[in-house]
Amino acid sequence: MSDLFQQAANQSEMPFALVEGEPLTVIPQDLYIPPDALLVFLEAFEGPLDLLLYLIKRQNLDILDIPVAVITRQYMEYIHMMQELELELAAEYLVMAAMLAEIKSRMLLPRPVGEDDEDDPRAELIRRLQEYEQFKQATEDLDALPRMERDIFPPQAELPPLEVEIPQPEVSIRDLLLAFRDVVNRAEQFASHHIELEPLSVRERMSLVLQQLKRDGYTEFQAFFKPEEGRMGVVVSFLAILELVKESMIELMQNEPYAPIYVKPKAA
Amino acid sequence: MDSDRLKSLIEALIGAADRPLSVNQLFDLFAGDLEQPGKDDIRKALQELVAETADRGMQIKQVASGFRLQVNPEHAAHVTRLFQQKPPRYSRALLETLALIAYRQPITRGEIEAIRGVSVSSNIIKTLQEREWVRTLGHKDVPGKPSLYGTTAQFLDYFNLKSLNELPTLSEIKDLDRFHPELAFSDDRPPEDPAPADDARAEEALDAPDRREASGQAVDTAGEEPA
Amino acid sequence: MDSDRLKSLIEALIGAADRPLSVNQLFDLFAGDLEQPGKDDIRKALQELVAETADRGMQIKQVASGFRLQVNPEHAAHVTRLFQQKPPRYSRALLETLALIAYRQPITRGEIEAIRGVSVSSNIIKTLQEREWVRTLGHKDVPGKPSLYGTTAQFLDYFNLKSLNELPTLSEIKDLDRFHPELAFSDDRPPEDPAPADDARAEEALDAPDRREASGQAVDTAGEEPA
Repeated sequence: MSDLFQQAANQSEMPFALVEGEPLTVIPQDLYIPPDALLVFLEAFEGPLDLLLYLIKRQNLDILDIPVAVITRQYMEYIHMMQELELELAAEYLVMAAMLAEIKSRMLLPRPVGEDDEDDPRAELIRRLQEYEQFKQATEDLDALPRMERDIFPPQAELPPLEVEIPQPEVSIRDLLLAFRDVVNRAEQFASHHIELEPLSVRERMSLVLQQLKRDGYTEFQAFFKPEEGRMGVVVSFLAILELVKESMIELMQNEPYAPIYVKPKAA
Repeated sequence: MDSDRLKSLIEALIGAADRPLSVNQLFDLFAGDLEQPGKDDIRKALQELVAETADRGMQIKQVASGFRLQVNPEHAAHVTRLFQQKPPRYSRALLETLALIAYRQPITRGEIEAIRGVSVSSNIIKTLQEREWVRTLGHKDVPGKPSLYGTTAQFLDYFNLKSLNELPTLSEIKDLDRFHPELAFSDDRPPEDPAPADDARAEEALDAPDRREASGQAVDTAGEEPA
Repeated sequence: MDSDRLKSLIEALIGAADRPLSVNQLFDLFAGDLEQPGKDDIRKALQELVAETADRGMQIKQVASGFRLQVNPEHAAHVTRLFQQKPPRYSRALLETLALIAYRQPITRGEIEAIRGVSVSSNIIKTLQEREWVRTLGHKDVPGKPSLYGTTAQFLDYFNLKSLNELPTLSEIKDLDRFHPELAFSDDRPPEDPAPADDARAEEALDAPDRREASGQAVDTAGEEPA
């Protein structure tokens, strides 16, 4: 009886090959398969689920009705083959082997009456196989879509002569101020470079004084003070000139006491 | 501006651009014109161009990020004769990962691995991100805060799609309990044998020839059941 | 092969090729086809394509070495706009240099380098001078007679300032940044800023009154300080 069942099971498998008209469903023991070829074959699987799906499909079986014992036996044969070939076996394959063994043993236990189907020990495996099969199909569909570089190409069109101008960069005052803050913060890290900041009106006036000297050359001291600017303006001008003298940017000249004072750029 | 001239101008702009152009981008390109077309004029012209060029060798096609001029993919076999270089090939692992991200986004790497049953190499995720097909959408609020991945407009552009809706539909997943488990179950087990059977016996029972018939019935029943 | 399909194929080949294709080259590309078109078929198809596409945005055009796809030159003015580049960005080094010249003028390059701790490239100074934001005020009477740099009226105009006095002091910069990290100074942007009116800007606009107050205060404070 046992032989009979075995035979029937074998017949349900798809044959590997036809030899002299006879379907061959079991690899002959003495058949030599070059290890390289087997390697390619085994590496074609994306993982244990992929291998299981292959084993199921090969026998035209429905995922929903997996004969766990058969599949487990075949699965283990592949695992042994991989181990014998000393292939680096991903841990996931062994985890699946353990899962199959567990399902098989649970299938053998008697079940209390009235138990609902969620307790089918195969349920989780079936769910995973179906889900994987679904995405295996989705991958094939995705691969079949027309895609750039393989099916779709951009035009290689000749352009008419174009005159393109590059605009100037835009700067916001915020960027400018933050840059200033950062550079000062950085400089303050070094004790030797403590930066003293004069009021900006004085620095600005220093520039204006230099500008005026650059334009007019030798200039009378009085010319830098404008009464209409008020006391504040006069103070700012005075501070600016003192600072410029201190920094050796200008020179003050007076021929004799009480004579007019002149200002001239120092490096000129 | 008459509609033929607008169509000609739009075709020139799309043909000269090195990226798909959206209606808004096209609209902006006409800014300052004396006869500036409205967005509706542009949309109408685009619709006509897409329809008119559908069978041409160079077609205007709408993809996710706008409209582009492309060589009609039907002619790919002839067109590839022009090129020496083979198109890049992508591994099945990469495509499976991409498919999972496309259909299941937002999805974590762990979730992808759970479905594929194998680990996903960092290289695959990196390649997908470098191609700008996949990006991180955020982080899942579970321990480790894993990245949540999703696809980009460039992914859709690459696969000639306007939106994710245009992806091929997923095959259906059949419900286990609709298949009347008792039937399939009972003959997976040695019938009327409550004693623990040894391995050999169990295998025999599983391979029993009448099992196929039994499950055939089960399927039939399931087919009627939802009614 | 019917003539419409041949025309479509030829258009695809010409559109995909990165060089003009001659009749002979096209003929060779059909080699091995079941319905291989003759050279006369190809010539006729080309003639029709050239005629049909003459007014289109993308036209098939005969040039010395064969036939090519080209953007209709009549549309050059519009196509130019596609390549109108976004303004480039200035480097951090340039902004720091400009800020130091604004706050510490008249200042030499050596002094800028001493504060920044790194050398200042001649390009930066040149760019700032070409932009007419910075000019030479004179030369410092130290060995080497280095140039003294200061800002210009154009600099003030660009940043919408009446005088340097309107620039906030350093402590104000730090404070404003602390209290309004997002908003500080953003409405001091040059008014001619042609940035697109996107959502972010719309939000900024809503926040404008607050911001104006904040920077108004800053200016007032700055105005009082020299006293």
